[in-house]
Amino acid sequence: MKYRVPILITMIAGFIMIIREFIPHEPFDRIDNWLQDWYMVVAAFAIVLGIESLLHLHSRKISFKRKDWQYSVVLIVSLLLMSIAGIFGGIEDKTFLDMDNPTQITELLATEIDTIDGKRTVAQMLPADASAMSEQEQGAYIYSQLKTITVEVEDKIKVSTRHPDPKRKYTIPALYLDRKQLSLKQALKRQQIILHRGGLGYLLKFYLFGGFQFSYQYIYTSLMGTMFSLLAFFVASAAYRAFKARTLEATLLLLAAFFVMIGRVTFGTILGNVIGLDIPQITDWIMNYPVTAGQKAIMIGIALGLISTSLRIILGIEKSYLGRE
Amino acid sequence: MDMRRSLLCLVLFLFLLVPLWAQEEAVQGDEQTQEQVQEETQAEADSPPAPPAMVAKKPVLSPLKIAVNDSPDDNGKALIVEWDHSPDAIKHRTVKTVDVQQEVVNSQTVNTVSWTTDSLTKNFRILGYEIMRQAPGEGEYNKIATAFADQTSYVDADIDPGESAAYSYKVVAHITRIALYEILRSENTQGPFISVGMNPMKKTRFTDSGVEPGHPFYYKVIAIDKDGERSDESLAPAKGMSHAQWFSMNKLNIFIILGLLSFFIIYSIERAKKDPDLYIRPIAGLAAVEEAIGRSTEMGKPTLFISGIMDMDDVQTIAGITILGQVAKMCAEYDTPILVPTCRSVVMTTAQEVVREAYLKAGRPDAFKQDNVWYMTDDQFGFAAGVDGLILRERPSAVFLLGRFYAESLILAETGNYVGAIQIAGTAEPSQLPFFVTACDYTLLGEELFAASAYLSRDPYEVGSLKGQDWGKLTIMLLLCVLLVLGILSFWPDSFAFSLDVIRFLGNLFKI
Amino acid sequence: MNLLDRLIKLDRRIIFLLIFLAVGIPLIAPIGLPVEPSQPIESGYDFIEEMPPGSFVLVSYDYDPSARPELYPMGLAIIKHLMGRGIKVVTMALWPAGAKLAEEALNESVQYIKDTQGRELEYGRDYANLGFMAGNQIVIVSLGKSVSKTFPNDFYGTPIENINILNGMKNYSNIDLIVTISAGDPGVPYWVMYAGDAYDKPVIGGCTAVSAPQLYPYFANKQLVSLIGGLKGAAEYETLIKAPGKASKGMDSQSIAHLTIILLIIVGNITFFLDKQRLKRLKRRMK
Amino acid sequence: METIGIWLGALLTLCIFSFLYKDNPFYKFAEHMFVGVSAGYWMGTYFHNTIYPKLIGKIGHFFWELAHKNAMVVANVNGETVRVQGISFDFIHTLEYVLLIIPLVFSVLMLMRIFPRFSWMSRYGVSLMVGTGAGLFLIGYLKSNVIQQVAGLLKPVVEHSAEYGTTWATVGNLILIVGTIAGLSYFFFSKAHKGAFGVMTKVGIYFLMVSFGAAFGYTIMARISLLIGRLDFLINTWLLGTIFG
Repeated sequence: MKYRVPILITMIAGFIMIIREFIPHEPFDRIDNWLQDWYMVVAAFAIVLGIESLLHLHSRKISFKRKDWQYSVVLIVSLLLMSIAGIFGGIEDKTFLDMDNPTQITELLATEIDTIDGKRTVAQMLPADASAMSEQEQGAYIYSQLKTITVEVEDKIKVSTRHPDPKRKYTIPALYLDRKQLSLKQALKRQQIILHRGGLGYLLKFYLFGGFQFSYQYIYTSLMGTMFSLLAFFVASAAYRAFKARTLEATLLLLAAFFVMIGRVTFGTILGNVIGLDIPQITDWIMNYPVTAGQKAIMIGIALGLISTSLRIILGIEKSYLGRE
Repeated sequence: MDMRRSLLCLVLFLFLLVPLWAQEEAVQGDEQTQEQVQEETQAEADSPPAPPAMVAKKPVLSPLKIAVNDSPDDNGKALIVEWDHSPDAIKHRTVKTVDVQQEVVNSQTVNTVSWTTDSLTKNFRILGYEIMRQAPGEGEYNKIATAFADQTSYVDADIDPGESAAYSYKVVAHITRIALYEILRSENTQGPFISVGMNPMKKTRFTDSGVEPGHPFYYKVIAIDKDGERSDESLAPAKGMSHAQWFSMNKLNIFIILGLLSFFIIYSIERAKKDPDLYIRPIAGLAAVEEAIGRSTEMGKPTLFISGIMDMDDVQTIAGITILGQVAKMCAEYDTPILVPTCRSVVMTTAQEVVREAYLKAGRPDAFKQDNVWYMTDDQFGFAAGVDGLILRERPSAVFLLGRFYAESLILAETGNYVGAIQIAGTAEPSQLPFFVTACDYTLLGEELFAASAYLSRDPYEVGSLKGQDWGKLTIMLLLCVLLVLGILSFWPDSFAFSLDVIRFLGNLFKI
Repeated sequence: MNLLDRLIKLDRRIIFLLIFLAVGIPLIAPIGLPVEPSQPIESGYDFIEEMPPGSFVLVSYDYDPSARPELYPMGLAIIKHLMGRGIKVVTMALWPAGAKLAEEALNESVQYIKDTQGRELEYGRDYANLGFMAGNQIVIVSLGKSVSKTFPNDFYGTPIENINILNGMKNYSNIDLIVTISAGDPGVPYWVMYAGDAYDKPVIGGCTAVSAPQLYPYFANKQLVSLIGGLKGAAEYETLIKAPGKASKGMDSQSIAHLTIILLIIVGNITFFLDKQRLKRLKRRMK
Repeated sequence: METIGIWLGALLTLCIFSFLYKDNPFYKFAEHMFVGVSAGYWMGTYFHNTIYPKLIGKIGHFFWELAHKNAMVVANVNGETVRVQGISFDFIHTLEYVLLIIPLVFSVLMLMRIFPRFSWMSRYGVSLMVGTGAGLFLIGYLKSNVIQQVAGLLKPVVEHSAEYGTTWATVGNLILIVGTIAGLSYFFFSKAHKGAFGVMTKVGIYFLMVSFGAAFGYTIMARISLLIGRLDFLINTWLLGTIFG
């Protein structure tokens, strides 16, 4: 139960993934999607364990006041804020419209809503004397009518098209339509437009989503981009240290890097014109032939190693991932 | 026990081959039925069409010959409908009002042919013109040029100036009534037929991907003219049936190569069990593992192990985890703490299990600290930032980077180098190897990562599978040697014409 | 401690400072070095030049903001080129953050076309953004079956049936070219494997300069129509479409930074040899 | 709000850059913040991109479809009005829903790890991942890294290249084949790298080194452009945009 069953699961999953490559027949044509969906769900659930581990580690650091515990507070706070904002605020792009804001009302009035008989604008749902109303009043009206105005929206249902008469079976590529009555609020929400007029729930969602967007856009992206850009410095320091002609291998490493570096920038073209060599073309040739040869050898070797490891896993020989040899 | 495993493979192999034959029979049967239907359609077409009703405009004619074929290797999800053009599709008509004028352009005498096409454009669309000429002394009209649909004149410069008046011209218009073809489908011969698609006039092939395998479908193709008038729908339909295949024939070569490689590996494993003392060449990085951990112990510093940044579905992560088991065991024996921050939660749970087992095997389960194996973040650079901070603060004296790495490889390796740790790295991600090679003390290049656990454990199964890999490499190398010889022979194409054919043949074997 | 010793034990922070200056200074004061298009980029340009107006091109944004500086300019240049030729552009993303970048590039290109050609392009008629879909290679495969089933809604949540341009684009059979701009997995290899090879569609790959050598075999094997690597590729493309942008500007910084690293390597090797000579001398003296 | 964001982004950028000088409180702050924010981000992403659409949403959809099981749908087929029963649960369709139980069970087992007594249950989920991944990688790498790469070599050696000319292209092709053979020989594990074979492996390692060097040189470009992006943000967006605006 503790080892046999997991090995069996591995074997079955692996075999299915291999044979489905050769079997176009259903259900094998979609079973790979199923399996991948399943394990992605399992892996996604597992992040709970990860977060738990992180919280556990850092909360202990804080409670024992270990060195640098203050930074653990930063970590835990940013983790909690970001995950709450992400889960409850949602990560899809949304439009929040404040009903008390005149410019946003204008924006909303121009919004088209898809209904079964074509498109309608929000403006068409206002009462006849709406033109006399101020924008704030229009907003108040729309907001008060949010739940009472219903619109018909298209809702696609997956239908297996069996005709009532079993002898006449249609298979029609187009899907059938269902008309669904929705309140305006729901209809707009489908288009990721969220209207609010100070309600607590909306405000919460607004700030959570806004907070998520803000931290994603300014904090997360900046940190990620900067961390990535550190490589520019590290590449230079690694090059200075390692590219020395100590041995023949190191010299080849150095020369190839040198040539390609020159060939990759404008400077190479200029230098080439001076000494009468087409340096970018030489670089291209090096990349095309000797470099490709090395790459191919590595790629083929990797694939063979990977295939044999995969095979050992699928046949149940390799059990190290279960902690067994 | 393990002989049985290989037998199982063999049986599965054979099991897959069985439907292969069955399928071929099915395809043959299918072709017969299609031919029959085509004959029926043909018979219908040969009989004279009903006399047209007394209307000003003649009805549009449908395409007569329709063929429906199964499209291969798609699980019977599509049928290909092909047809010959409707008799109305392309017609030739001689333009009546043709005017020829003799002119002198740039001191050269030319004939300018111009025409008007009022009567033609009413029901038809013009595709283009053909200009024909009868020169003096020639008995018949010869085609001399083609013109676009919007052209109304042509300048003929290839004439004898003295006899320019003796040339006569004819202009033939290529016209069509058809604007579209519509493809109709039904599940029985009587209908109702529903539209499954439209084709522009020039395309006479349509792939219908809305069918189900194993059911007969009947197709009609009707022509529609530019006024929207549809051709006769009463012609007999063409029948077609798609089949869901149980084996993709176009992947047979992949299947055979996979079988061959699997055979090499499984056979070598079986051999290794009988003769466990197989030679493995030294791998520098792995010989240094013990030294690195020993140094950590001397300096009283921890060892850091990172198994890449991908999840457990990645085979490289598994290779890294396998080595982690052996490294952790050594650490337990040397009584050196091992730190394993992970980038994925599932990797964390697995690594905890593996390290715990390793401590258990080393006889020191009490020394295992679960908190030393922890999750950091799923984010590539967040992880790099965290590990960098960790390296700077903990100053490990041995760093292992084994698994799949991307751009963060150099960030980690340079920081490790900065604190003076012995670094043993390995990845099968080709783009990151250069960075490990320049920044680390030892690097396991590509395949060596997968060989590492065999090298460390000397387990006959693993060593055997290494041998199987070598067989695979040898086969490829021999193939390339043959290619090399053939390539050199092809320098003399006159004497060794066969060499190019052989290369082409080999290339086709590897075509996907 | 003399100069040689100092160079041998060069503090890496000095290297960092040099790189910082080499990149930063040209950004403030551009130099304007010339750019010469190379063959892999020209072949992509020529391919698009030969496409008839009205063709459909799928552009997949498979990267996130971390690779933006390197990859954004090339996507922009290609979309400008496609739109300028009257080709219909549909973008999508296999990376979550890609859809937003695609939107930005589309808007910028529309503005560019308006400024240069005076044509107003309309969303839904001339271009569309399908947004992000999770599933990596599975998305690529299922696009071959049906675009509308893979992407039921576009980036803005509009059902796909309501977007004009997508009614003419059912699956790969209506797509004339695939452009993928990727910073890793899922990216160019997946598109080549699952769309290029499986459906026989021409693919143009844009990638970071790092992955370019690794992806080069795909170009050599003609599995890619064109391989545009990094900022230089983008700068070359910008030169070809005669719309110099950020990439061309960045190339100045590139050249200077490269020169700095080259000089560093040369200095490193000279010190290495001098040090070796000195060691030999010392040994001789010891004897 | 945008100005605050830019300031925040710029300050965090500087915090990370300060790491290049040495470890310091600013870097520690940014680092811990980064780990926290990114872990939270991924949690949200996993929930909205995987757990919801692939499990919870599907279960919800199942009940919705169940409710519409008997609904009649009216459709217009080629001018003929057809009434069709709403949703029919045919075999595959039903199976798809029934099988949702698998990820559900595996996920619950995965979470059992929280209880040390049942922590072994998490192996089930791990083995599902491992098995699926192994099968997928096996086929994928076989196709793209073995068959495709070998197929790329199997072409006539004499090549008339417009770029390099026939001679250089042909020489290149020969080098390509020889280099691949030599490179592969380096990865031989069961034979000692001695004698003639040793020479071959030596040549192989030279090819690998050239390829690494070239890849390194090629990469520098990309890394510099990342720095350009960051400095561009600092100079143009932050300094010029907000301070000297």
